[in-house]
Amino acid sequence: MSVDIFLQNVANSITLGSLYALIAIGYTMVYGIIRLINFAHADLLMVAAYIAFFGILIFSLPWYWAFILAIILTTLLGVTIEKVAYRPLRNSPRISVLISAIGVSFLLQNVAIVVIGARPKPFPRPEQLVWNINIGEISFLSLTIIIPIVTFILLAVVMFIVKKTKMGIAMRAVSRDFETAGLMSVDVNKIITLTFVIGSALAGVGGIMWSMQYPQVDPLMGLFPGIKCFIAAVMGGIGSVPGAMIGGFVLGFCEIMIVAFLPALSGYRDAFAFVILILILLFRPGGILGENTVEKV
Amino acid sequence: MLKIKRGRYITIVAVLIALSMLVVGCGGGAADKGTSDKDQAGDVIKIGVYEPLTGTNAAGGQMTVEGIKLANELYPEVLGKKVELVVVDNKSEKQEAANAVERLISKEKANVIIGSYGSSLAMAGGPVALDAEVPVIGCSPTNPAVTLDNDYYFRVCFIDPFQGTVMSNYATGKLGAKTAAIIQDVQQDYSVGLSNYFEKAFKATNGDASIVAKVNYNTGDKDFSAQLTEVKSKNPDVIFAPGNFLECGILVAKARELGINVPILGGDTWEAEEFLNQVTQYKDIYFSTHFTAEEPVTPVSTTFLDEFKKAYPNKEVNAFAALGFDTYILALDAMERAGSADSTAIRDALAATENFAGATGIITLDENGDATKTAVIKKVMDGKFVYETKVDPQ
Amino acid sequence: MMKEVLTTDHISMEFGGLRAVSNLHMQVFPDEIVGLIGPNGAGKTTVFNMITGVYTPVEGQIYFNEQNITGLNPAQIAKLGIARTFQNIRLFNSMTVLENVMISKHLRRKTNIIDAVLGLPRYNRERHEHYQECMALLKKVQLDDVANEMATSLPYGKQRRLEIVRALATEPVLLLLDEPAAGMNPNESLELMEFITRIKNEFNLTILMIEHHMEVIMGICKRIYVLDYGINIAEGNPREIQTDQRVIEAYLGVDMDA
Amino acid sequence: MDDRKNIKMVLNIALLLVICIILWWGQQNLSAFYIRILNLSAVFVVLGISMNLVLGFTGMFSLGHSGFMCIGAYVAAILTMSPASKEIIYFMEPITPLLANVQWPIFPAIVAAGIVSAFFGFLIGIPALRLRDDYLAIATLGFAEIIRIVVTNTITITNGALGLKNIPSVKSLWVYWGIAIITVIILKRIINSNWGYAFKAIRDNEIAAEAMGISIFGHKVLSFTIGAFFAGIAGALMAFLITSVDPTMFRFTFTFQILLIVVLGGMGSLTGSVISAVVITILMEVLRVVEQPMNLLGILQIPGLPGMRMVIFALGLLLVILYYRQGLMGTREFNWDYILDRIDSIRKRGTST
Repeated sequence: MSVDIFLQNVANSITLGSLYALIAIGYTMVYGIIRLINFAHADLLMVAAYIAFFGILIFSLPWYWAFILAIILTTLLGVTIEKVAYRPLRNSPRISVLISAIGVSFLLQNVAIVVIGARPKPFPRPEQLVWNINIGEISFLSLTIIIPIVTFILLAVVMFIVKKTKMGIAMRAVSRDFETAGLMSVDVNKIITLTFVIGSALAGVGGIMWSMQYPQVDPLMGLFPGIKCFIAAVMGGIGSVPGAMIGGFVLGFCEIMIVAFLPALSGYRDAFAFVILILILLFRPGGILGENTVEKV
Repeated sequence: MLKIKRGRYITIVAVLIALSMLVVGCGGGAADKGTSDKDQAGDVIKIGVYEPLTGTNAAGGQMTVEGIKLANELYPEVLGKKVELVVVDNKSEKQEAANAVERLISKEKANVIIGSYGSSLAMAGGPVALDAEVPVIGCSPTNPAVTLDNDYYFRVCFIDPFQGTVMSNYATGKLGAKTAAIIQDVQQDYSVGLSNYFEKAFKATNGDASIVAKVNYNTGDKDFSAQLTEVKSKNPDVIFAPGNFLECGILVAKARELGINVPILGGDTWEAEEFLNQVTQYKDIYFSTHFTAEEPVTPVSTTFLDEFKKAYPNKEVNAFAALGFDTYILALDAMERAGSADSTAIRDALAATENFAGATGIITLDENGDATKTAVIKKVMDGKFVYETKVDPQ
Repeated sequence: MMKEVLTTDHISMEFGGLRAVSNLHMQVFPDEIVGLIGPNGAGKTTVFNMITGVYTPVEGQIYFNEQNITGLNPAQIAKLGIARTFQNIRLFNSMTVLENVMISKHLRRKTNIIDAVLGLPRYNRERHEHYQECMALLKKVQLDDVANEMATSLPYGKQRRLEIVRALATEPVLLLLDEPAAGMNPNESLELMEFITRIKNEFNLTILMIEHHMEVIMGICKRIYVLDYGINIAEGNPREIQTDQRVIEAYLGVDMDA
Repeated sequence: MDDRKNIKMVLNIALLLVICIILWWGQQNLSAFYIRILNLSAVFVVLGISMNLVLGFTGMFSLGHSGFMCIGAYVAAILTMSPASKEIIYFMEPITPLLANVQWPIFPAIVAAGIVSAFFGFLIGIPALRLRDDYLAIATLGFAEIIRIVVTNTITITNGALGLKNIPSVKSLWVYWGIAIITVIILKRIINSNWGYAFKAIRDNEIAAEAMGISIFGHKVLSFTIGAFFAGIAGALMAFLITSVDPTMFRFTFTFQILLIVVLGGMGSLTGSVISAVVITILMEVLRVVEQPMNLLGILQIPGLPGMRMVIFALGLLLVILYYRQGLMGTREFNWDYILDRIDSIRKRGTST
């Protein structure tokens, strides 16, 4: 494989990886706090994309306003979902919460189908953000640079909140154990809401970035990135924010490189992601960065 | 306390929504009853339509139904009876498709059935119709297996072997390609089948080494950069990438972004605005299809065009609408020729179809019930689908 | 000299570098009642968890009837004849009292699931035997009248008793009781003491029990081991323990009846 | 007590008889459409209760059901298709000579389908069942997708994306409901046996269960394998019902439909799953009217809303899980004792007054 082709693959990996990372951070935030695979997270991507879409095309807002609006509304939706569908089940078996999450995701998708229609729509890329870059034989979109930057900034912000602020400390307390956190006069509900605010906002950004990279929005668009990014989060060590970042990039690189080096196996690409997931779950449940805990009787 | 209240409130709202839906549903049910009582009297002829209106194939299904409805408005009567269209969604799922056909036959008592976009769906519906001996006319399922040993399945479109060969010949002849790369969706029978026929034909003319790369992706994938980079590294003269417009739109656009400027070829599924929207600013994108507005092949074509423009002023004329249109008028024509709405009679009439002038061209059904007819090749230019040439069956 | 039923040969357990139990050497002889006491967090339950195979000791071996059982899983150990109860009651909440006890017969089964599906006579016979045995057990402990109640519907005291019966149903040689008297008032725990001695004799069991209620321990235990911060600071008969300086220090400031 | 036993046996036989009569009547008088819907619901009954065994009774959140269905469907299809049609269908790459000429009758094929997918269930269970809750869920979901993708890519065996058609068609209510009823009986026996107790014990409290000598892992694998077995059988039935299969049928989203059945019916109740399987399958069809364009009393015209059905089901799932967690039946089962007690009490009241 020639050098520039390899570099091209690297560029591709960075694009894909940073997208995975961005969305995975949202997953890991929520999971870290309430130990729930938020299936609805994937559909928040879709919602954000549609809001931005309508904002730009129907209400002809400037793209930045549309994006901000999308992020805000997605955040609100995310918080509402938590209040309505997860909070009532806080003290019931985890299976119920998980089912509830699946139900929400199921609902969002189908409501979107009914209201907006199943046919995909082209996502308007603001040309201020998206242009082609050619370096010799290698060519990629400006997004290949923008998305990682956004991802890193958001990572930094989240890390700051979690590590430095009072909120963040409370968060980590809650993530250890609701009751004790409650006893330590931490308002668990408030913290969880905050978590969902951050998580959903990230989903909003993720959805917008995703649909700028792959400019097509449809009601089921969340399905695949959703699962892939959860895998990324698990790989990195679910609950660990930098872990999600790393997991995202690792998955991105693996997915690109397997096709690059073994084109014959390109049909198995998605299976490959799951294989990684299962291996990680079995042999290093804590993921790359997470710590493995012993269960006490 | 307050939270509990809120919880209650939400339940109530949700329940109300659900109830209202159900009520509406029943209302609709009542309305349906009304009509179905009427047809016991036998003064309507029912044409059942099963198409994917939701799910992965939604776009194709909806375009087809537009064409069918248009034809129905134009020709609402046959044998002096009113024609009633019964359209059911098959959700792009096989078991739903089978149910849908069974419903149309034994519940709605459809005399003839139209559908379905998506060969696998058609294959799910086919056997049901065969058992009940009700003829089905496919608009756009191009997989040869659909009509295979099923005497009650017909179609007004050409089939993949032909389509694949046509594109291969076009690539070699018109585009002077010596080498080609194939990018296929391993989960779509359509994509895999078409690639296969293209490959055969292309190798036949240009030698076994002429296919320089063959890479796969899965339905629902959004990132094709790796596959395309692989193809780029082999720099072929053309790329053949048949598949869903959903994936292909992004795929083709991405190819151009990656600086792959060789012609990219595809199949009839590309004729959808979803696809066009993705590739408006690019060129050298060719695909085979069933119909063109530029070259009305028959007088029917012109009527279809005018009527479509009238009915859907802000929509692009597309092949699937045209095919839908044709299936409907062919069904009516068959009934006229049979002189009755009896299913077996219609079936025989359909089997005997020769030189039937449809919007998409002259249709003659062979012993399999497949149409042998002209393929049209279109290309993307200045953000529009532009007629390139047409290829007659030899 | 009689052969010991249980020997923990200098076992230790760690959690993330923290030593919960270190170098405990403990012996239990046939039909003794041995007590294991110590302040909260002294690692008593950890010892039980090691004996029953929930944890594998980081050092040392555990012998049961001279068989090395270190590293076996709890199910295997239960089959060998060690049964236990839990500090925080762990009943099967969705099941009736009878069913809770029937579960314990599962490990003594001789038939397989195919027999069950086909409803072969040998399965039905076995099943009936188990039923009889369990009802008999429940009768012995005056729980037969509530056999078909939900386990969770029982009052606290009876739940404790049920947990013991469930353990007995596995036909154990050695019974480990983890704070059986927890949350009981003096005369309840008096009853309990009688109950324990009774079942001990009736099923000729050897019993190792963790308990905070000193009167219970001192009342029925032949020998006592005292743990403090995972270290065995004393062992001997009740009188020796009560007068042992280290024990008193360990418990200093801790209410003896806590 | 003993006469109560006899009464119950009589009642059970009577019930079976009644069912047989209904089936016989249905086979004679129902239209092909209703028969198809009933058969489909039988398939979902098998799916529902087998998933309930794993999810409801053993408390393992496995989302792998669609994968095992996929295996079952393909095994049954390949074993029963005629060599001739195999020739035609595998037009891209010929089928491996090993399978080219096999053609089994329906029932052995169904059993084989069950056994093969049980085998895979066993293989997958051994690693996967070390995991819990949502990790188990995502891992099993992963395995299901892997199965599907492998099936898509092993063209010489499965014909890949082109799928299989000309699978012998089975229409008789007897076959589908017969198998459904047998499945119910088998699972009911399992659940009322020691093994059933053991499963529930594991669900209720793993640590206690293990301390009582129940080997957790062994029983989990057992339950999972049984679940896979019946999922495979359901897959086979599905293949004979539709007479053509392809990998896209078995997306993990399909598992969610089964989950819907289990949850609405009540996790831990076979009766519930049976009822909700039938009801939901029928509703799927009945609610089509919601998607048809319709006019309310001729006043206002409502355009067709494709997708409305799924919205209703999604709402249903949410409402149940949020406000009525036990679902239709909770963990209760249909049993004669309850009914007989009722009758007795009524009689008593009758006599007392």
